[in-house]
Amino acid sequence: MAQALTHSDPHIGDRPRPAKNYLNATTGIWSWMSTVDHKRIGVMYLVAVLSAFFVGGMFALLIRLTLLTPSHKLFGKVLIDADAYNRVFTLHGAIMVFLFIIPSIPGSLANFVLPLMLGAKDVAFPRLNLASFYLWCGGAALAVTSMIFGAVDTGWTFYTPYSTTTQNAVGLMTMAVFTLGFSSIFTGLNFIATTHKLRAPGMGWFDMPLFVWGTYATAIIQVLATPVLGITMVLLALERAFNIGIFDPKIGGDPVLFQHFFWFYSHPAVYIMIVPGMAIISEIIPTFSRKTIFGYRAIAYSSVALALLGFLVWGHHMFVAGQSELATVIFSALTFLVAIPSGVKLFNWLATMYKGNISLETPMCYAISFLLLFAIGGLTGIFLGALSTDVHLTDTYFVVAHFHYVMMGGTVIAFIGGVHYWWPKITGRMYNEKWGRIACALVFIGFNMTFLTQFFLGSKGMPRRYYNYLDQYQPLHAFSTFGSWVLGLGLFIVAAYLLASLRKPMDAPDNPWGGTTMEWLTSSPPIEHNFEEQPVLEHEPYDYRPKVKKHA
Amino acid sequence: MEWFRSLMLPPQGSAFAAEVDALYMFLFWLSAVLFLGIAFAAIYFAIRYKYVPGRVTPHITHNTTLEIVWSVLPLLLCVVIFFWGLEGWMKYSVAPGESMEIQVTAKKWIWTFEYPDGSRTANDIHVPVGKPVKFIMTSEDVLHDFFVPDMRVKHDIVPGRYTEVWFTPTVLGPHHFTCAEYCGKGHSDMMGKLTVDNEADFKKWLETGGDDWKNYPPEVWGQMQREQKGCATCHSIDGTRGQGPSWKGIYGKMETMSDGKSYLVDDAYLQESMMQPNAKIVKGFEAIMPSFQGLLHPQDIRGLIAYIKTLK
Amino acid sequence: MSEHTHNPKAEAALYLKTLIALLILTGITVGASYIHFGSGAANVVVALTIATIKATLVALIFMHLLHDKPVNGLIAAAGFVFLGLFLMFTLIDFDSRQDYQPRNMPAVVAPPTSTAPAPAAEHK
Amino acid sequence: MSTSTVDLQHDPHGEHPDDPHHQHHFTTMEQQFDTSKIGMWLFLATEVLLFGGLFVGFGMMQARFPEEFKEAHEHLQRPLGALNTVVLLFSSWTMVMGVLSARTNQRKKLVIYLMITILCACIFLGVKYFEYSHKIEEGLLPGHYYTHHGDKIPNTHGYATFFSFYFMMTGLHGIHILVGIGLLWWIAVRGNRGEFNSSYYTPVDLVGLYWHLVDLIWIYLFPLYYLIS
Ligand code: HEA
Ligand code: HEA
Ligand code: HEC
Ligand code: CUA
Ligand SMILES: [Cu+2]
Repeated sequence: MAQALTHSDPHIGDRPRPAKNYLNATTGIWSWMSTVDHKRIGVMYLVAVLSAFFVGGMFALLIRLTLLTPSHKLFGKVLIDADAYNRVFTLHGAIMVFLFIIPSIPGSLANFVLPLMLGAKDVAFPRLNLASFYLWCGGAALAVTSMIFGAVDTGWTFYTPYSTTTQNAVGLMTMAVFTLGFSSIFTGLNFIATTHKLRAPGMGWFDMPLFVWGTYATAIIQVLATPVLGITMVLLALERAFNIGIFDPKIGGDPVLFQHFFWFYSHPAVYIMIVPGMAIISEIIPTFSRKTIFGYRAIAYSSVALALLGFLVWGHHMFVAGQSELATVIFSALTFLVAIPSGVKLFNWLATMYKGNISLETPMCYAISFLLLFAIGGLTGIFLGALSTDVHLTDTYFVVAHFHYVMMGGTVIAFIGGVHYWWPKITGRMYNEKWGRIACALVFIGFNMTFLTQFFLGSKGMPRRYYNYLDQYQPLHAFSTFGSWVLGLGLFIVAAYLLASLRKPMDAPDNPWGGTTMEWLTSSPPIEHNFEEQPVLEHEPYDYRPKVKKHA
Repeated sequence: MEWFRSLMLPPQGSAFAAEVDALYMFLFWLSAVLFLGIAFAAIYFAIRYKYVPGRVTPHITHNTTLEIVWSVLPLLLCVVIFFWGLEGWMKYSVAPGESMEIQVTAKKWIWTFEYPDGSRTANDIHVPVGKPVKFIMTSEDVLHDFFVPDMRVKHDIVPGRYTEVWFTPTVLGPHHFTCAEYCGKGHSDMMGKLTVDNEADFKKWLETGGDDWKNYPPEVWGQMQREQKGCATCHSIDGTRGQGPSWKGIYGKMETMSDGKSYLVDDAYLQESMMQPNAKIVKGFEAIMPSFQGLLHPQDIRGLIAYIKTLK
Repeated sequence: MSEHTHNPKAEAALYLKTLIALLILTGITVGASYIHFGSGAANVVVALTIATIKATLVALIFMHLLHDKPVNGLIAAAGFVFLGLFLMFTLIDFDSRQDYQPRNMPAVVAPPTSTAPAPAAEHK
Repeated sequence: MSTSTVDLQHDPHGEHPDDPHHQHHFTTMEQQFDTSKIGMWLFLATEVLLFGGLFVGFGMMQARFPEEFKEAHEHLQRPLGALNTVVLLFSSWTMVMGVLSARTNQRKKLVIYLMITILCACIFLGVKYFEYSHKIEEGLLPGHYYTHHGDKIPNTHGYATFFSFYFMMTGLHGIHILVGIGLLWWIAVRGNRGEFNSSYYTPVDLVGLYWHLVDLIWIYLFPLYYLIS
């Protein structure tokens, strides 16, 4: 029996909703805690990373509030002192990176959707998947403990020798990061094995949805880069405990070597962040343009190219850090190479919209926001990759603005778009469309107010990680702080209507958007084993040509 | 376009600055064009191809020519940008042989500079206009970074090594420099003034420390020295204990030393505390205060003493 | 499972031969370490080359990569290739740093009073 | 995209529909085996990079302190290193023979080979214990625990750095050996119960891969620490 999936026919599979789905198949806390169902683990991850986002976001608002005026006063009282400020931005950065953005899309959405898209019943190693989630929890617990024991004031980059000499709970935080690293490795390992071996009968590599390609490329980085982060953290902890003499110059170590270790992971890690975001966009755009994706192979290859090229450019964080001139020049040259696959993707998405049949539902609004914000973030990366301009811009708010455009404006926007896109599938409920669009607009405006400003601050010479600043920067800082309130308001509205949608009865059709990938074939929410019958793929993905209805 | 550049970037204080700004502005306009193109396309398509129920979309899978064009064109642009950046970088990284060399020692959270003739300053540099100056920098504790926005130069300072940075100042007057590598609590206070003088003023400044002080009453000058010379990082004036004792109310009081003896805090004691801080260590503190011999000129010491007297 | 189709006897013989080869190579590398090949670097190259041959034997035969599905070999190779990249770029930096100081920082840092050590000598 | 369905009950490839080891989300046992193997190899790749970080650190510090490293390395005893190399290589062989035995349904042989492997691992650790205690006596310890006297170059941290790396790398390797002993014991017990046969021996195979990797890392540690001067 052939099933035609077109938007005019959104209630496809409108069979009676199965009484038992993955949410209510078993009940009780324990049935969740001990579950090996990728969908439940995905949901638990979603709750976990969004809580981390919330905490990180509160720290962010505190940063902005502190910088509202050069005196840091609010109603006549100094909000936080310099030491506290340093801890706050460190926690903000570390939480956002290690607890939120790296596990965000792979842990939650990919965990939920990837097996469904492949027509599989689960990921390759379900127990490892659960272990990965618990490692995340362990890492989070360690991070919280470190906050209680005086927090960490090193910046999320843990540069030595500051981090080896500061009197703080750095040891605990390094262990937290180490643990989170292994959580991420296990997720990636699982996805690679799943993609290789659990594709539905008939599904070749180039029949996979692009979301799977993106997740797969991400998993390569997770597996190959993260172990080095692990060993870096171990070395840092040992340096603090025993003075082993590798990073601290007082005892013969080399601080620049630490930076090599750190960025060997952390540059590829920025592609762990963005590639899954791009993967989501590659799903949303064809679905809401009701048109096949333009340049399927180019997009698939560019995901992998980003993953591999991402390993060759880490030295661009160290142009003025004391690495050799030769290394600096090589790294700068290689840095430009990553612009090409990113551009290819951007242009392909635009070409997909050309002559489409575009409806601006909330996920598509986020996708378009992504296109604009990522373009700005990526293009400002070029300013930083070019040698002479980076000398002036490095370690200023220009860098802060650059990475918020790619991380918040890129990944997080795509993530929120993805949450909306798959919300009906995950929860079985439709959210309020009107509020969805309003919130999206607020987020977009607030975000640009907050961070566009910071490009100007940085170009004018405002260094990052500054508690006190010269009066001349005050107006821009204040504007940025106002922006963060608009942004915060937008996100709170998102949280509010999404949570509100959970209270009404299940009303989502199986395929509300007319998607063409396999997750839309099963019921919303899916049954425990994903599909009633093993789906088999017969056509390429994103085929929006009208179907001739056959008779079964 | 000059007004536009100065809207975005700090004043140009060196020849190198113009170099950086040229690339910056090129990248700015390139990005603006690309961004507007992308934004226009996205929004135009969203409006032009607005959803109509039942409309069938064409099945366009790819277009090889188009894809090659938008891979190769950016690549070519990138090659240009790379070499442009490289050109500036070469100038930045190789100092001319005849530069004046200033030794920089960074430390939490104070800068000290030493001139070829041996005179030393803290958080305050004067340089002659039109002559290349090279800073040879090292750190005593953690990473710092010497950043002079107006000159568009910046370089990390690594403990255990010497790194350098240079520029040729072209614009007379005050500029500021600041620390751009995170170094702890006082990171954002680690800044100072760079003054570009003409040859004569520079010579005079080297000998006497300038005569700026004549414009201020001694206690005001002393207060300014506290900020400039970095006393403020360790000494509070409101009675709170910092790395060193607070200055509040110390004048005229009997201070107990770590060896148990007591001394009256008078002018001589204060002067000794600045020149040979380790001669007498105040009880309960460590001997971490650096000597300011050669850093404080007589008028500065007078000013500081006058200022401390006012702190009742 | 399908990858092992040949007979167990031949396989056992192959394993034994591999073990013998590995032991002989161990002997050679220990022996070579007592000979001086001109420069220290030459000795490193010899020792690491032999180690790499041994490692390849273990990977191909004991770990079955020779007859296994190619994807497993690819994964193993990727591990080493990316490690190689890490090593290579870091080495490029270390090798070409001009003021790279092989000694450690003086144990006692000079107080700012004493004239800072004159670095001019180390800078061309 | 259109889809059709396959009736799982009559899956033509389901060779072992009733095998107790068959997990529900795999269609065939072969698929399950291949998947486990990919997973294991990926894990081994992460191990390579984890150890690799230490190798890179060692290399860079060796470049920084060439003399000290050369002198410090004289404290390691070549014969002991060589002995351990031979022991580990031999254990690798017994391991691969164990896997072969499992695959050819030779239960007794499997257990014997595994026991010899475990024995070798213990000998290895015994030798290491001997070496470690020797180092500890002489004060050849990492970082600020380094108390050895009589080094040629005064006032340098290079010696302590050498021993930091020595203990970190052999220590991490030793931990892997310990874990390996546990794993070997576990499959020996299961093998003894007759759980493995030619159609299901995945755990033996995977533990084998792990054990060979531990060997492979030693193959590099040995020349780097004991031979190169
Ligand atoms: C999601 C995360 C993410 C992503 C995707 C990127 C993407 C890029 N980043 Fe960014 N970056 C960070 C996160 C990210 N970065 C973070 C967190 C930091 C700071 C860390 C810290 O210090 O705390 C940082 C810092 C950083 C630096 C160091 C700055 C400094 O400290 O001095 C540099 C320098 O080269 C850089 C460059 C780039 C480049 C070239 C890209 C490229 O991938 C961008 C490619 C995209 C485009 C170029 C746009 C689309 C392309 C076209 C429209 C085609 C046409 C283009 C041209 C002709 C140029 N980044
Ligand atoms: C993913 C990464 C990420 C994200 C999303 C953000 C988000 C934000 N960041 Fe941050 N930031 C970093 C990563 C990130 N940041 C890093 C790595 C650093 C460097 C740290 C260092 O120097 O060491 C940094 C540094 C940094 C600085 C510089 C500090 C300094 O150098 O002194 C500033 C200053 O303005 C800032 C601000 C903000 C703001 C206003 C947001 C806002 O976008 C936040 C908005 C979020 C909220 C207001 C929370 C609301 C959430 C909910 C209501 C729940 C949501 C629920 C659903 C959507 C369902 N960040
Ligand atoms: C790095 C920290 C530091 C800096 C910078 C510093 N001091 Fe001090 N100072 C100390 C410490 C610690 C003591 C107490 C120990 C001692 O007496 O040496 C001290 C003691 C003193 C005293 C004696 C105070 C008493 O109660 O008897 C005077 C006066 C003084 N400093 C003046 C100065 C002046 C003037 C400057 C700047 C030009 C300065 N200090 C900069 C750390 C510092
Ligand atoms: Cu010194 Cu920041
Ligand atoms: Cu980067």
